[in-house]
Amino acid sequence: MSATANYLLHLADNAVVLGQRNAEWCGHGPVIEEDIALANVSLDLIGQARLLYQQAAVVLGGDATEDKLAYFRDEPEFRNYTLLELPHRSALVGYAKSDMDYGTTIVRNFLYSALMVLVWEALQQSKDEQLAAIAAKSLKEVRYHLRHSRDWLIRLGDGTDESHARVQAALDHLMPYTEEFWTDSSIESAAVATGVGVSVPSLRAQWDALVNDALAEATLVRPAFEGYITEGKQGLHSEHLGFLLSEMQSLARAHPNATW
Amino acid sequence: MSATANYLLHLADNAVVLGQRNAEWCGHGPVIEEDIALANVSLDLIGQARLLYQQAAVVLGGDATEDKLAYFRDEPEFRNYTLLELPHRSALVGYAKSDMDYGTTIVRNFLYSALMVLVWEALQQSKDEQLAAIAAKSLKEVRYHLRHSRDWLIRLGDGTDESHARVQAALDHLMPYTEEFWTDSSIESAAVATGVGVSVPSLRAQWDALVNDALAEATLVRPAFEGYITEGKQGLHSEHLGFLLSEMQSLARAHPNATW
Amino acid sequence: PELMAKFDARIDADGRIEPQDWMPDAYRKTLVRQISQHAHSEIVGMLPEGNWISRAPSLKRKAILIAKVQDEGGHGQYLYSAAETLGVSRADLLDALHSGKAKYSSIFNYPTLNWADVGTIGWLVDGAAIMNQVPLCRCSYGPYSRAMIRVCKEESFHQRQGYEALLVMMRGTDEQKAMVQDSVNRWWWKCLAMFGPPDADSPHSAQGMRWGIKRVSNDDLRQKFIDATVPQAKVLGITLPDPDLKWNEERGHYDYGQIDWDEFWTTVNGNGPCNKERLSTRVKAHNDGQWVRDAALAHARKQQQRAMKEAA
Amino acid sequence: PELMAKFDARIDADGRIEPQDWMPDAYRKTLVRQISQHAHSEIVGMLPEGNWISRAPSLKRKAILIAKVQDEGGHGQYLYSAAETLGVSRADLLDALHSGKAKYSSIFNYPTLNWADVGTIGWLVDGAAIMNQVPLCRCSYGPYSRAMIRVCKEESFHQRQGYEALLVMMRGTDEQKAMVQDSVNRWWWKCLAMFGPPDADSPHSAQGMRWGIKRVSNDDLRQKFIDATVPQAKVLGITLPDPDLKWNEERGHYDYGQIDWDEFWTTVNGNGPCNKERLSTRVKAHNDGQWVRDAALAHARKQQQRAMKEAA
Repeated sequence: MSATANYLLHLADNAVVLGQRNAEWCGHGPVIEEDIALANVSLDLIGQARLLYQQAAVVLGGDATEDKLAYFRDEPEFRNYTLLELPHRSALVGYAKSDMDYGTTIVRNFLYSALMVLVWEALQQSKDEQLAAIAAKSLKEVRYHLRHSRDWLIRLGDGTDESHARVQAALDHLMPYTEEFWTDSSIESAAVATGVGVSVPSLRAQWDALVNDALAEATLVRPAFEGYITEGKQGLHSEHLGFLLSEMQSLARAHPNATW
Repeated sequence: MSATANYLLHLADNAVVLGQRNAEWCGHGPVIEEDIALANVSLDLIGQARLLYQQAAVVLGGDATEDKLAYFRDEPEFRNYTLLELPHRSALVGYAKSDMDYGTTIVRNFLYSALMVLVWEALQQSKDEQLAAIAAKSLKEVRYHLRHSRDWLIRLGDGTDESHARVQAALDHLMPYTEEFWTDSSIESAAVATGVGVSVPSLRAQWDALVNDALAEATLVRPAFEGYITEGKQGLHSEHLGFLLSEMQSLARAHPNATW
Repeated sequence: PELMAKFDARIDADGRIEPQDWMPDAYRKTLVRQISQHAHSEIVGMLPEGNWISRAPSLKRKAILIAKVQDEGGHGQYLYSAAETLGVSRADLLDALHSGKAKYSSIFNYPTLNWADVGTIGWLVDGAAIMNQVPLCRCSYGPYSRAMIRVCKEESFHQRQGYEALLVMMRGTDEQKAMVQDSVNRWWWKCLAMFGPPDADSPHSAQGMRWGIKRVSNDDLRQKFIDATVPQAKVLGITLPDPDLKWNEERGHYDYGQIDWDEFWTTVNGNGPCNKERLSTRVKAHNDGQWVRDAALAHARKQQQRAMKEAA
Repeated sequence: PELMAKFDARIDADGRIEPQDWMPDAYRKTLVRQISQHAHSEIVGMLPEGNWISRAPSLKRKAILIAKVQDEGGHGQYLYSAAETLGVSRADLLDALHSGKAKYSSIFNYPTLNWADVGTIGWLVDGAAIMNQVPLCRCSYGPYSRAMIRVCKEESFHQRQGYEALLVMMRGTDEQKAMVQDSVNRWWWKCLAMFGPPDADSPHSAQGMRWGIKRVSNDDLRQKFIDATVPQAKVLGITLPDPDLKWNEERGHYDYGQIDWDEFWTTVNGNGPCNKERLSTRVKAHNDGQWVRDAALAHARKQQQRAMKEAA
C-alpha cells in the first residue's frame, strides 16, 4: 500500500472509531442538548471518515470502497490512536457509578480535537489536494468540537466538587494515552517525507499551550506522565477495539454481498 | 425441518444463550466462589447445548454441525425464551448502581432452573432416546443450578434491606417473562404430539409450588402478572439478543472456513 | 367572559393564539398535555432507532441514521420550548414522563429487531406521524403550529429516506428482502393503531376539533394513510399483512381488517414489550446526567458571582 | 533458639513445616507474600483470557476456556486458603491487592488481542508458570507444597490444551496461522521475563533457597523453559521472535537474545498497558459485590439467631 493510502487510513480510522464512540450517547445524554451536540460531533467524524476512506479507496484502486475499508478490515489493520477506542468510563473506580461517564467523553473529545485543529490546519497545505480539501472542511468542524468539549471541560472542572473529582479522574486516566500522538510511526514519517502528512511531534508545543490553558481555566491539574505509551496507530490496540469493531461490523459482515 | 430438530434447537438455544450470559460473570463476581459457581453453571449449559445441537445436527442431516447451528443462525431463527437473553440488570432504575446486577442473575437462574428440573425429569421419558439420555444427564446438573440459585435467592431476600429491595426488583422485572413458558408454540406442540417433547403447561402447578415455596422462604412477594407475554421461543426476541449473538458469533463468522 | 368571547372569535376566524394572549385553562392544559406528549415521543423515539446506530451496515446509512435520530432530539427540544411558552418548565415535564404520569407515543414500546426496521420506521411510523401532524401545522396555538411546520418538513424528509432505504434492500439479496417483509409484518398493524381508537371511542376529539387543536378525525386519517401507503407497498414489492386489504370501488378507499385494540390498550397502559425498558432507559440517562447538569449550574453561578465581584 | 534449631533441622532434612509448627517471622512473612501474590495472579489472570469467552469461535473451545478460567479461580481460592493457614485473612489479602500494595504476576498486564492469545497463554505463559512452580511442589511449607501439586497438575493440562489449540490453528487458514504467529511475537519475550531478573539482580533468591521456598534460580529456570520450548515451536511451525536464538553445542543449551528489562520493570512498577485496568476491574467487581457479601453475612446471622431462639 502506498504511504498516502496508509496515512489516509490512519486519519479515517481515528474518525470512524471516535465517531462510533460518540454516537453511543445518542438517546442517553445528560440533557437533550448534549445528545444533539454529540450526535453532531459523531456525524462530523463519520463524514470525515467517509471522505478519507473514499480517497484511500481511490489511491488503493482495485475493488476498495469506503465500506470495505471500514467494515472488512480486522482489528490489527486499524490504525487509530488507542485513546479513541476506549469505552466511556474512567479507570478510577469509585467515581464511576455508571458505565458511561460523561467526563471521560468530554476529556477525550477535548484532548483529541485540540490535536486535530492543529493537524487539519497544517494538512490544508498537504501535497495531496484531496486531503488538503478534506482538511479545510474538517478544520471547521473540529473547531466546533474543540469549543464544545473545552466549554464542558471548564464547566465540569469548575463546577461542583463531584464534577471536579470526576473530570480530574478522567483526565488522569486519559492523558497518558496522548503520548501516542508524539511517537514516530513509519506510516506518518513516510507521509511527512512525501509532503502529504504533517509531523505531529512538531505540533506538540501548540497542543500543550491549548491544553494547559484550558486545564488552568478548568482548575484541573495536568498529571505527570509515567509509564506505557500506547501503539494503536501501529496496529497494536487495547482489548476494547475488538468489541467495538465486532459490533460495528456485525451486520455488514453477516451479508458480505449486500448493498445498503 | 422435523419437529424433533426444532424442539432440540429450542432446548439448545435456551442453554447456549443462558450459558453465554452466566459466563459474563467470570472474573467479575462478588466473591471468587461465585465466579467459580457461575462458570460451572455456564459450563453445564454449554455442555447441554453441545449435546442438543449435535443431536439436532444428526436429525437434520446434510452439513449441519453443532457449531453451524450455534454460530451461523440469525436472531429470528433462535428459539430461546426471551427471559434468557436479557442483560444482567434490573429494569428498576435506582437500585442498579452497576450494569451487572447479581440479583437479576440469581433470580433468572432460579426461575429457569425451577422449570428445567421439571422439564428434564419429564424428558427422561422422551421417545427420542438421545434426548432422554441428555435429559438424564442435564437433570443432575440443573438440580445443582436450582439449589445454588435458590440458596442465594433466600440469602438475598432474607439478607439486608438493600439486598431484599434489589432482589425483589429483579423478581418484579423478570417474573413476567416466565409467562412465555406456558404459552403454546407450534414447535412444542408438534414435539409433544410425537412423544418427543413434554407439555410445559402441564408442569405449571409444580413450578408454582417450587417458586412460591422459595419466595416465601426468601420473604419475597410474587408480583401479580399483567401485560405482555414474550415470544422468544417463536423467534420474536427482545433487542438484546442481537447484541449477544453479534458478539458471540463475531469471530466464527469472520472466519467461516476455519476449523478451531 | 369578554376574554372568552375574544378567544372564541379568534378561533372561529382561524386566527392564532399566542403565548401572551388570554386563553381558557382547559385549552392551556390540553395543549400542554398534547405538546409535551409529542415532545416525550420524540425523545423516547430516539431509542428504538438509536439501537441500530452502532451496527448500521454502511457508513452512509450510519450517517443518515445518526442525523435522523439527532433531528428527533431537535424536535423534542423545540416542542419542549413550545410547551414552556404555556408556563410549564421542562424539568416538570420530564418529571411527569419519568414518573409515568405523562404518556408518549405507544409505537416506541415495540422493539427494533432487524436493520429494515430503521427503514420501516421512517416509511410507516413517520408516515403515520406526518398524517397526524400535518393538520397541526394549522393548529390554533401559534408556537405549536410553527413548531409543527418545521417538524413535518423534517419528518417528510425522513419518510422518503426510510422508503428509499427499503427500496435498496428490496433490490438486494434474498435475506435483505426477507428482512423488509418481516419488518413490515411486525409494524403494519401497530402503525394503523397510531391514529388512535375509532372516532366513536375517542374521548378528546370533539373539544379538540372545536379548538382547532385537532383537525381531522382518527378514522379519516387512518384511511388516508392506508390509501396512500398501499400503492407504495406495491412499488416496494412487499405484502402488507392484511388479507382483508382491498380496493373498494364504491367507497373510493381501501377496505382493511380489524385492528387488535386489546393489544393497543395493553401497550398504552404500560404493558407492551418495551414500556418498562424505554422508560427506565430515559430515567437512567436523566439520573446519570444529574451531576453534569449540577456542574453546569454551579459553574454558571460561579461565573455570575465572579462577574458581580468584578463589577462591584 | 531451640525452636529455631528445630526449624532449621527440619528444613535441612527436607521435611515439611505445618501451620501449627513454630516458624521464624521472616519465613512466615515471605510465605504470605509469595502465596498471596500467587493467589492474586490466579484471580487477575482470569481477566485476559476471560476477555475471549464470549467470542470463542466454537462451543468446544468456549467450554474449554470457561473450564480453564474456572480452574484459575479455583487455584486462587485454595492458595488464599493456604495463605490463611499462616494467620492472615482473605479480606486483608484482597485489601492489599486492591490498594496496590500486593503484587501479582506482571504478565497479566498485557492485553489479549486475538483468539490465538488464549492458546499462547496456555502454551507459553502457563508453561513458564509451571517451570517456576514445579520446584514449589517440594517447598518446605506443607499447605503450599500440597496446593502447588494440585495447581501444577492442572496447569500442565492447560498447557497441553493451549498447545493443541495452536496446532489446530496452524493447520487451518492463512489468517489463523497469522494470528498464531502474531500472538507468539507479542508474548515470547514477556514469558522469558516471567522468570524474574537475572540471578545477579534477584534480591530474595538466597534466603528463599535456604528456606526451601525457592529451589532453582531464575536464569536456570529460564534456560530450561527455552530449551523445552524451541522444539515445540518447530513442531508448531512458528518462528520465535529472537534472531539470536540458536543451539549452543558447547553449553548444551539454546543461546538467546537480550530481554528488555526496562519494559519489564516499567510494567512491574504499575505502568504496563493494562495495569490500571486490571486492578480497577478487580476493585469494581469487589465493590459491586459488597451488597451480595453483606446479604450473605446478614442472612447467616439471622439464621443463627433463629436457631438460638429455637434452642432457648
